[in-house]
Amino acid sequence: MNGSEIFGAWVAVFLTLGIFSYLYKDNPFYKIAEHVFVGVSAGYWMAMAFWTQVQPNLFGRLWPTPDGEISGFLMKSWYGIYNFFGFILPSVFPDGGIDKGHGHDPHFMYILPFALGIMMLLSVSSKLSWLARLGIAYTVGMAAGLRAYAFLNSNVLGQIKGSAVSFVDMPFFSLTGVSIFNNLIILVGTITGLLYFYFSKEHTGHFGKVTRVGIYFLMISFGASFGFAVMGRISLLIGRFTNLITYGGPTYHYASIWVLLIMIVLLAVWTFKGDKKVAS
Amino acid sequence: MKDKQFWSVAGIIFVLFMIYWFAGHPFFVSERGVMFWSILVVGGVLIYSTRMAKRGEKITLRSIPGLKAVEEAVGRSTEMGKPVLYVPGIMDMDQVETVAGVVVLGHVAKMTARYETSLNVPVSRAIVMKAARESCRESYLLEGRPDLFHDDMVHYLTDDQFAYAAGVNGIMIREEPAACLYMGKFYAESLLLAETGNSIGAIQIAGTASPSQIPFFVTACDYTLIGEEFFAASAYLSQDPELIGGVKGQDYLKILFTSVLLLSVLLFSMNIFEQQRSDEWKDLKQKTNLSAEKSIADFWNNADPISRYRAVNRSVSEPSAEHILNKYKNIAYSDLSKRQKNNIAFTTGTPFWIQLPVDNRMEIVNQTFTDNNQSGYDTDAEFRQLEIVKEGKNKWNQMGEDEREEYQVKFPEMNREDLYAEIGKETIEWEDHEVAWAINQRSIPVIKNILMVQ
Amino acid sequence: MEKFLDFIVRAGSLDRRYIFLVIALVVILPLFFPLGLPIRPTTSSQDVYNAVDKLEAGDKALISFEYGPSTKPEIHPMAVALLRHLFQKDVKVYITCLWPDGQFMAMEALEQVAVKQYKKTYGEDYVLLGYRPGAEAVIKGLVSNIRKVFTVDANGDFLDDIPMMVGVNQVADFDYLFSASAGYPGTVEWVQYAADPTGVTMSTGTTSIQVNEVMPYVQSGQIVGILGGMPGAAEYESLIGQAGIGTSGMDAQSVAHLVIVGFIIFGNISFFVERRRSKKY
Amino acid sequence: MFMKRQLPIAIAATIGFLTLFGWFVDEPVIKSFVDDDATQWFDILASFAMFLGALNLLKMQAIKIIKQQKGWQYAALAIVGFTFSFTAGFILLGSYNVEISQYDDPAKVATVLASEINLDEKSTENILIAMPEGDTYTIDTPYFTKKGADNVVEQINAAGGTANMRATEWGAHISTRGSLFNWMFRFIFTPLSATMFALLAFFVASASYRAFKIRNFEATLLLISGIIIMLGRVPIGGNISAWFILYIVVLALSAGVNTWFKNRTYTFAAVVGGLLAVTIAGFIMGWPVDQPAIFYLPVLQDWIYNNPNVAGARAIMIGIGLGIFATSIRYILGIEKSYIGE
Repeated sequence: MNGSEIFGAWVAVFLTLGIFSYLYKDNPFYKIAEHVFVGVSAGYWMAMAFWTQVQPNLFGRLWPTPDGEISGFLMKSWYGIYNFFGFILPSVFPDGGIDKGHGHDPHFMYILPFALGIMMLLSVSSKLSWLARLGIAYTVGMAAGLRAYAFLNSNVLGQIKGSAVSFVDMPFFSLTGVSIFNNLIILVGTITGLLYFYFSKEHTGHFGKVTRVGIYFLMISFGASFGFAVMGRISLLIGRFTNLITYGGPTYHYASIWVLLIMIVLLAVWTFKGDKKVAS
Repeated sequence: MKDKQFWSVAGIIFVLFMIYWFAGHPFFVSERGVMFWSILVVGGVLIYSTRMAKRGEKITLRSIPGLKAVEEAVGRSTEMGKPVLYVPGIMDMDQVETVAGVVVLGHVAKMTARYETSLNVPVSRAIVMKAARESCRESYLLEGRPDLFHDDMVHYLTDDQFAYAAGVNGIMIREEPAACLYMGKFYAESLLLAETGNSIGAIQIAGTASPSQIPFFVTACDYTLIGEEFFAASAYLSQDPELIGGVKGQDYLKILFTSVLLLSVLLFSMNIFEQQRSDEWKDLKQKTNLSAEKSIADFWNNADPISRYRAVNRSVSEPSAEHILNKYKNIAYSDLSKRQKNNIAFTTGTPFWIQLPVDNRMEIVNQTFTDNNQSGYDTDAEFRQLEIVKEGKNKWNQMGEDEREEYQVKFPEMNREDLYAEIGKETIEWEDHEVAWAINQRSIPVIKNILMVQ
Repeated sequence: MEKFLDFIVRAGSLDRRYIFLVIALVVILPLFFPLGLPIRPTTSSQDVYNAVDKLEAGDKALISFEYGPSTKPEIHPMAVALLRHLFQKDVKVYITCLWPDGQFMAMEALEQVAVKQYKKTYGEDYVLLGYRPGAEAVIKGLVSNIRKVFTVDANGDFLDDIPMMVGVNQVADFDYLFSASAGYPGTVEWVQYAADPTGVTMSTGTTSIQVNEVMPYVQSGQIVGILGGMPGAAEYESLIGQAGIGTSGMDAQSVAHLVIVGFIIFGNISFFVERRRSKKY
Repeated sequence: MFMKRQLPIAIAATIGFLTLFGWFVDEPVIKSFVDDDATQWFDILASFAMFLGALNLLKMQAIKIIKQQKGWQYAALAIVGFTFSFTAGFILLGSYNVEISQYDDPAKVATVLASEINLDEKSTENILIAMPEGDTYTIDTPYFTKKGADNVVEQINAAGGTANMRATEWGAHISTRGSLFNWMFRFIFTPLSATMFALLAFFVASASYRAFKIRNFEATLLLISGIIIMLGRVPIGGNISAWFILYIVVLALSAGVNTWFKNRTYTFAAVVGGLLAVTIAGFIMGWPVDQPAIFYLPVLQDWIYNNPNVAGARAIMIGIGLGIFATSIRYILGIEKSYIGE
């Protein structure tokens, strides 16, 4: 257990208790943890995005390591640009091309997303901010096409196929197995639930009664997923507390205990002092 | 596009497509035929109802309480001089819900411009930041108040789900907005936001299509737009005839889907009726029930009263009352009821025919049908050729580049169809196709094969 | 009576923080003093218990640790319970790890069970072979010849100097195989490259999300029993009669659920009293 | 101006048609675009856009500091946090490994190595001896600084072994165990996000306390199905006897009778009659815990989860699928353009 692990444990305990202190009231410890979290996570995802997407998938495809000599004027100038970038940023563009499993000849189609990306960066200046519209338009077009197919296929057709239940040759009532009663519940529930989303007619009169049955089914399914979630969330909390207990052990010089005591003292001082001068 | 122009263009496209279709539709992925025609039908209904609305036909839609409350909420925060907080979800513009969230933001921005309320839009993705800014700037321009708009109304926090939730919680507790609107795609952090919003006493209106988060919004917010209601929000708020027509189209489709659902239930049941009359079904049923009866009888005759009790009631507990134990000791196998025998069949793992799931039963029957008509199956050349080509095509789609070249070299200058046949001939295993042949012989093909969707 | 109703109505508008305090206590206390509420073991946990119970003293069991800090709450309790059961029966325990973090988890578990609780001697009753990179390659190496993969154990002693390693050359020499796994490499690789080829009886413990992914192997009999997530650990702990983090985890969940249901009922009572009161005035 | 207005809509329309109907074209380039490239292009675009987001975040925090607005000290902290993770990601590699290729006398090298890998000298010596020919031994946790790694290399060379320092490749440093970036992930990022996630356990409790009120019939259904699922899935639920639930059902029904008929005698009859009937039935059946099954929580929970819940969820999913398809068609056909300010 070297030094950086122990120091790390103290930092982790401080930040964990800082977030938990939010349950008591908004206080300086929560503000510290929140702002550190926002700052660190912004940088973290930027590094992850660059080193797992931009460098391997974009540059890796535009300038893969060529097998053997580069021939032809076009390729020579293409890799000339690469060497120029390599000169500026040797860590991002190691000489000899990037070998991330994208074959050996450049995918020139990927100049398009590269251009969209550059335009997105240029849109930071208010004069050129319209450049971002092209990137947005591409994203929305792609999203519309892919999601439209996926949702119509799996949500609509898939669910209808699933609801084609049968009422023939099965016991009338049995709680656990397949039965006419259960299938009837599923069919009626699906249809009335679907009609609840009917917009062209006010939900009154007979039609209102049908949609009311629909809401009952929706409410039962909301209650069920709520009850189901409670179990999962509690085990998360158990995980956090066991973690705090291990960091309270001798190998970490009783980090949790010390930090907890100091925090409680400071919080008490801060709350009483707070009555006189409202702290930030 | 005026009407006449629209129909002529649509007609030309249709004719061209028919020519392509009857020219053997090369390059067409025929497995996805069902999806192709459903996209055309669904898209057609939507476009038709949008055009009807554009031509000025009056359409009334039912009221959605959540959407009426949006205007009230903005009004309330103006009175209290507090900002409106708008959260467009945590996902990027590659989710349709986020795009819908930005569109609804445009309408809300019109309201905040009109009421001169301050608007605060923390976002979790940079592209959403740019889109939200464009949308808000346009709304403030349309309301004639460009002076009120400043870029930092829409500001980026972080890409991380929980850091974003922590940051938005911080904004809520410190700026105490009077109205919190959550419109977009959410995951586990939805309850973090909604509970904090509730603790500062703000009006909360949520709209999302993430099925797992709707229950949390329903319990923690004042109003929730559930799934489809959220997508209808932009039509309601803008009252633009084209959008309202679209919503009307969605209603027509609901009726269509309900009728398809009922039709498939009918077809499925009729198919089972039809199979019930086949003699394979009858003697399989008899054979299964006989073996079930025998194994239950064996179990019953040498089981002690407690395990008898447990088997009959499918229970795990031990009956404490003496009189029950005696009762179960004396009951003979013959006077057990049908329900009791079913329960024993479950625990002994030898189900009656009626207890097998329907799909299993139909598959066994079809398999037995092929075994009984083996000669018919072996000589059905037309079916076999069709299956070989289908098999070859499947294998071709799964193949990598190098494998495909191999086959192209082995069978030079061969059109696609024959190439599939060659591949199919090599790789086909006929046992997997026997059930398909039996289904083929039945008069009404199972609806599930019709809806065979990739 | 009136005063009592006043109390209920006032308490009804409970400040959220009391609920938070109660939930915190309900989760922390069982971690220190497990209640051991009765747990009805499922058949899959029972199969694992029976498989281990069949082993006699002196048999050899190979346990593989493939999980890290993030999946520790679900899998570590199982590993601890299993080690307790094995040491209780004086089975010889051999430990390998396919995940780098797995070695730390194994050290922690051995420290708690082998050293402190059962006072077992290293090298005679248990050996930690440690982590080797290579996933399937490591398993294949163990199946053919252990010494090709491990020349030294985690503490740096030569395998030949370790008494219990004498005569143990490959996976087939073991009587039992258990994979505590949270993903890849894990259970599936152990079944495909070790359990199936050598026929050694194998059980596994996985996170609850992974259970249905591994279930086909259990149903086909290639794996004898499976412990699913924290409930699986709690069931195994109740079977060996030693409460651990799994039991306190399930206790915490049971009590937390009861407390939440209690709050809901209490909230409704005060809601009714308030509503009937407002109707009267 | 064409570029600003019409071009974006044209892009959205063409890409929309391409990705929607690309599924039906059996041509490799389009097939690979629809299956993989479309989302890859988006991921690359989103990664570029992240720089904009970070700039905006820094600008907002900087304004707070310059204008000394309330809570500016915390804004400074956010900027410090960002710079730390930015340097760990892009400026400091933070991961330098020490590799030992040969040695003359293993004992001497072991004395230096032992303290580095927290093992006693004897076992370190064995590890060195066990190193197969031509292979190199790498110390498993890398060093944050180049200097740290270098002086270990010098000590080993001084002790007669030959060691060299191998820096982890840029890009691999964010995933190697023991690097500075990995330290930040394990001790700052993971505890914070795991704790924020764990807050949900508290909020689920307070939300259910506040929301599960019998205001109307729907709220009652929400409450009952929530409680049954909650208790049915937890071990303690299995120990609650079906007869206990039966008694509660009798009391609930008589409360209903009371509010329905508002007649004291009916209510009294309902309560006494119900309780009596249940007790007699209990005696006859010998009070088994899990009979009658319909009132036994685990069985009831399973039934609710597999039938009404599935029906409700299915209705919502069909609604969502329809809503998304209709909205996507509007975006592709350019009916709805306000997401880019038209």
